[in-house]
Amino acid sequence: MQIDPVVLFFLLGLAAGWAKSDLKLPSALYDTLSVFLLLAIGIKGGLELAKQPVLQILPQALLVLLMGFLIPLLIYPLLRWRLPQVDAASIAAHYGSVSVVTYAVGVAYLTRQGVSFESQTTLFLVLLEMPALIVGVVLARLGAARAAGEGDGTAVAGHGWGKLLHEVLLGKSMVLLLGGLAIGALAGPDGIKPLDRLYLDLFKPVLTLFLLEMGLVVAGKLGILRKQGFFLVGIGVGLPLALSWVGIGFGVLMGLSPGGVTMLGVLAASASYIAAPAAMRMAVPQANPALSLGAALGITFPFNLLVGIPLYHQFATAVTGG
Amino acid sequence: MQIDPVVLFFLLGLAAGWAKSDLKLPSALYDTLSVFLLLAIGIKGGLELAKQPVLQILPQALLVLLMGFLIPLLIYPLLRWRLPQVDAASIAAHYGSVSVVTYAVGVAYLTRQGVSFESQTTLFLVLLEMPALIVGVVLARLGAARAAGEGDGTAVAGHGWGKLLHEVLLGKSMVLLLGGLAIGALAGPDGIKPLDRLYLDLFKPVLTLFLLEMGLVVAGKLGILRKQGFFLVGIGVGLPLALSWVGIGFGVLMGLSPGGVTMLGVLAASASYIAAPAAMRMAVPQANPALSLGAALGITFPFNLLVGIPLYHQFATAVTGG
Amino acid sequence: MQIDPVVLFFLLGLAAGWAKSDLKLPSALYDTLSVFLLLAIGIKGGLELAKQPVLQILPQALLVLLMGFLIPLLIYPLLRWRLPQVDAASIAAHYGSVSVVTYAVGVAYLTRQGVSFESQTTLFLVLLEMPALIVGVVLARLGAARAAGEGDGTAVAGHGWGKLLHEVLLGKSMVLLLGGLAIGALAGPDGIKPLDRLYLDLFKPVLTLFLLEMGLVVAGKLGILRKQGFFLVGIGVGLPLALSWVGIGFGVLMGLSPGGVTMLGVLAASASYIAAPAAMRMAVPQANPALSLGAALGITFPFNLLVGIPLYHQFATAVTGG
Amino acid sequence: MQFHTRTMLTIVTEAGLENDLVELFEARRIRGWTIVEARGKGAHGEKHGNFDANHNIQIELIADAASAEALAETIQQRYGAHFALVQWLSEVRVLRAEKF
Amino acid sequence: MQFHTRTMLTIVTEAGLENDLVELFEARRIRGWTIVEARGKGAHGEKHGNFDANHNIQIELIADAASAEALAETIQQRYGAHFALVQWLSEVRVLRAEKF
Amino acid sequence: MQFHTRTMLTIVTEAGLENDLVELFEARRIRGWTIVEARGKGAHGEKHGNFDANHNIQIELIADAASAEALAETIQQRYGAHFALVQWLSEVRVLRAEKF
Ligand SMILES: Nc1ncnc2c1ncn2[C@@H]1O[C@H](COP(=O)(O)O)[C@@H](O)[C@H]1O
Ligand SMILES: Nc1ncnc2c1ncn2[C@@H]1O[C@H](COP(=O)(O)O)[C@@H](O)[C@H]1O
Ligand SMILES: Nc1ncnc2c1ncn2[C@@H]1O[C@H](COP(=O)(O)O)[C@@H](O)[C@H]1O
Ligand code: NA
Ligand code: NA
Ligand code: NA
Repeated sequence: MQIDPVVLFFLLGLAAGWAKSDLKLPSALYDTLSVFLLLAIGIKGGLELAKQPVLQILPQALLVLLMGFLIPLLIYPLLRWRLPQVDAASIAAHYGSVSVVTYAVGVAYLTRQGVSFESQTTLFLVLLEMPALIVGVVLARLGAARAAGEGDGTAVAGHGWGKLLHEVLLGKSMVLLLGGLAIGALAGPDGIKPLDRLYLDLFKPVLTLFLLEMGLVVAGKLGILRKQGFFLVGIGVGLPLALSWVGIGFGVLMGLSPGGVTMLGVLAASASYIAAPAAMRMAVPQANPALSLGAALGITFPFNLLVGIPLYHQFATAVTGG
Repeated sequence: MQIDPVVLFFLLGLAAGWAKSDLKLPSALYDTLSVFLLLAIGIKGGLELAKQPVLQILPQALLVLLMGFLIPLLIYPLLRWRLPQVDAASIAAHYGSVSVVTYAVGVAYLTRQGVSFESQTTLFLVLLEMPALIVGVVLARLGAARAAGEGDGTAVAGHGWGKLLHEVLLGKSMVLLLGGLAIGALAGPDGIKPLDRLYLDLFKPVLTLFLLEMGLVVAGKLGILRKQGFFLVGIGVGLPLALSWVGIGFGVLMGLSPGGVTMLGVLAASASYIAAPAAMRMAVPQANPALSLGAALGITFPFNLLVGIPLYHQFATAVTGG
Repeated sequence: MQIDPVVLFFLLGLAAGWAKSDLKLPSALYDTLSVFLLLAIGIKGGLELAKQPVLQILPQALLVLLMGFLIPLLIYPLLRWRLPQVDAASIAAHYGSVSVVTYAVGVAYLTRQGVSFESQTTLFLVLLEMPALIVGVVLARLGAARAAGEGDGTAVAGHGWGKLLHEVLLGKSMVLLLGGLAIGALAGPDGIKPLDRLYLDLFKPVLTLFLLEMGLVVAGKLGILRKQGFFLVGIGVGLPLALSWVGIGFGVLMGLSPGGVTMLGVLAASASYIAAPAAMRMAVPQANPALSLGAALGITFPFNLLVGIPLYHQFATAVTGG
Repeated sequence: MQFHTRTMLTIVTEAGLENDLVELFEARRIRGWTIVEARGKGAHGEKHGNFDANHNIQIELIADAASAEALAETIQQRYGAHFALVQWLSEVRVLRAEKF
Repeated sequence: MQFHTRTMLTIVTEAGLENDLVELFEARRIRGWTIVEARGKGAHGEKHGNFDANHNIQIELIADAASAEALAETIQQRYGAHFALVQWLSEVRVLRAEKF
Repeated sequence: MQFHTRTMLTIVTEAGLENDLVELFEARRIRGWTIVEARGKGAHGEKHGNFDANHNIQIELIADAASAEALAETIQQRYGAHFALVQWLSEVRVLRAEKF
């Protein structure tokens, strides 16, 4: 099996960062690429949604939301076994939420393999972004309040609920994904056609630049691995493996095709490293961000890219008999 | 009538900014996109110019220049009715000059409607950028000098004439538009062909990103509307409506096609929010930039995008009987 | 003979900078474009390399390396005639190394002329980047050590050898060129195909933006020309003319086609203005960077673009009788 | 013209706190401040600035000594425990004292 | 080595004034300065820095006390009335006093 | 809370020296610093910041007076002769003196 070139760019970034090359991409490029990827994914999803009757997707959408709330609740007790409440809650939020780039690489992988999948997976991506963040914050604050004997912990330790909800709902990724969905759905294939040269044709090539940057960023996280190595690797490999089965289970339950089941496995196994860190930092500042980001970005992200995605595809094929 | 997707991106930006989302595009992206748009428009104009005998366009060009000098002189007395001299002069300069992005959205609109228009409108765009700025500065300085009893007002209150002319003539937009024109004319269709993948094919998709950013910027201007609301809305809607007819009149005078008349209406109705603010800030620092930019960018720009362009097209069709 | 439009963009930038226009490209764009160009060139080279048996290129590769070590040794004594040791060594390093953009413009020129050339020239580009830097540093340090009577010159005057080698080998351009080569070779034409829309189709158009920026940068160097005018112009025109013949000689020796000989002439005649200045600044801080960069970027780069490349092609055609 | 002594509070902290801090300034009726992007290293590790949630800002704010000190203390209490944060005060001389 | 006392003038103002100010520095034979991009808020509203004409720069400039004060006054007179502008002076100690 | 007097060393120099300086700080057990991108003009000409090797950084570093002075001297000796470099010291007051 040949490796996808987009993954090679990730490895190049990783190697350059690891060898302490002076290669650096401007942060404006990183921001631009992520705006582009989020919009492009949203638009693609919107185009597909426009084709389907909404009522038909509704049950699936509800199941996906359920999964989003469930995953952090499943992980949290496991993590509590070794971690303080705030850190367990924060990591639960990271792994309950999803990684847009992992999703994009999953799409590239299946496309390359010639495997089709349901178009509503983009909608699932959007739906999964938020619920785990809410659960994570609740878990952390319940803990903090109990610890502080119902003290003023909440006020001091982070944003109030209103602000927090605002931040999560109107975070960059939600706005661009949902905005893209809406534009795609409203404009339809004819309206979007003149934009295809950018949002469709350049999607995969632009992903290569993004992954180059991600490789450099992940290389910068290797420091923490040396310190917290074993434990982080355990979390960073164990959680996606386990969670992929949760996703696969839900996918089968929804009656998705093998490709769709794979994508739900990928989504469940992926961990957020953009929306979750930002939200958790403000909601649960007591948690150590190096821990959650180290696991999600330093281990799980490369693991999913290099090993996980093909593996979940095999799992899904085996289970669905597809 | 279906809304053009490029306008949907503007609305997305507007909504995100209005809801105080943390969505932000890097300023380097904004700068890059505007360099791209200016060059692309210039090149396209240059290609078309190369096809036509210069002498044939000359009379039209002179009429356009006349219009550029005339418009601020028409507006100024109206504005003086309520505003101090410096502000009236500054707003006159903004509305006499033109908005490149409004022009681009106008082009997208007509193209989508399948309406053709004269290729020299790009040249008109270039010609209209400057005259109003000169008139605006003269009006402001005459006023300031009179007010100061021929005092040292000019020296203290802004740049000298030489510097000012340099700034306007060699401002970014002039240089890129004229440079693009020259490159397009010199290289010709064969020379430019290898560049089409960027400057032609990606023009409209890139415009979407630019309009997303403009939506965010305009949302940031809503604050001033709350304070100066009625008056600004009056200016920001009334002026383009009135000026579109000036443009349409000149277009008919020049014997343009309905599409060409529409584009001249769009140009006349559009207000500069890049070249004019920069020039007026240095030339007439006493003027309140929030006022002119609030009207030009906060009201007129979205008004033209959402309502004005289709409207001027209807006006032009009615007038030309086309 | 018509001028290539990519060169027109350079001239536009030069004119704008010279006239002190306020046109400025964001530095993030410059960084992004150079990452893109280096990767694209590397990938293209890698694709071609994958087609050829390695052993067949090996002798050519060794000859090219030899040329890379030789050129600075040839120039150094000439420069010593007028310059202090450190400056002679630094300039020797700049002219021994190569300019990626000059290479790209050379490729564009030959492509436009319909002249084919050996695909391994990309590899030659990569191989030529480094040797001259090593020779330059050795020459400068030998001199400095002798001057300081074997003092602590090295420690004070710049980085140690280990650090320096690390810097040169893992400099941005080496990493991206080599990384691109590896990705192209590993992924092969089928793997790279989905990326063509960016790395192939947009290569030349993106080069135009890069050259616009280079024009602006070169215009900023005109100041030093006024001071050091004659001498710098002598170096900046004389060296590439002379060196082009070294490259042409080696090209003939290797039995390349007329196009390949031209490209080797272009590589030899080009002077590094990215890798060399960075390396020399750290290795030989006593050298005056304005001198070497003024010659390499202020004179030689535009000379090669405007005059050199077509000239070397004529030389090569004459010599090979092609 | 005359120069007047005022106190400048400089705050280096995580970029994510900007909105919160600005709200605090406004609540305290602070009339102006200046922000620059920064990176750095401290007890909370390196802040490279190359990845979203991981860069600093540096805020400079001129006020009278009492306001500046009180503000620094509030910020220290509210954010010092869990956020990357360093603050310092220095003496400056300004024209137009009424602005601060 | 020895440290010498000098005065640092810091100027926060609209980016559009940069060329003018640099000309003024050169006319006054100021030998060096440092510029960083900035944003901020003051009497002239917010300067976000996300749109062309709307961001600040912060200039730091070390000189002897008399030059720095005179420069600040000139700048205040010339630009203070209509431009976003805040300036402050502070004491610094430098090596190589002959540079300033 | 109480404020404690410390010394701030500010270094403006070529961006290429960043890694070297950070190594030096770490060797001296300096516990924190802040870096912002800068441009400027000085004896070594203009540093526009628009081209790779040609921009400055400004480093701020709070420490006790003796460490700051010693550090400034080392940097001056090591890089002063050939690199664009300006340094200055100033007095600041900090909370949590144990951090510096
Ligand atoms: N000694 C110091 N001098 C200057 N800046 C510092 C110092 N220590 C920390 N900083 C800055 O303050 C930020 C937060 O510090 P900390 O809370 O110690 O991680 C760091 O990222 C640095 O940018
Ligand atoms: N009190 C202050 N402390 C620090 N910076 C300030 C202060 N007031 C204003 N500024 C900065 O100076 C700029 C111009 O101020 P102003 O003229 O008051 O609008 C603002 O945009 C801020 O960046
Ligand atoms: N008098 C000064 N005040 C503030 N910054 C300065 C001054 N002189 C030089 N600089 C800064 O320090 C850098 C190096 O100075 P130099 O070594 O004199 O070229 C310059 O590029 C400026 O950014
Ligand atoms: Na997940
Ligand atoms: Na107009
Ligand atoms: Na060479």
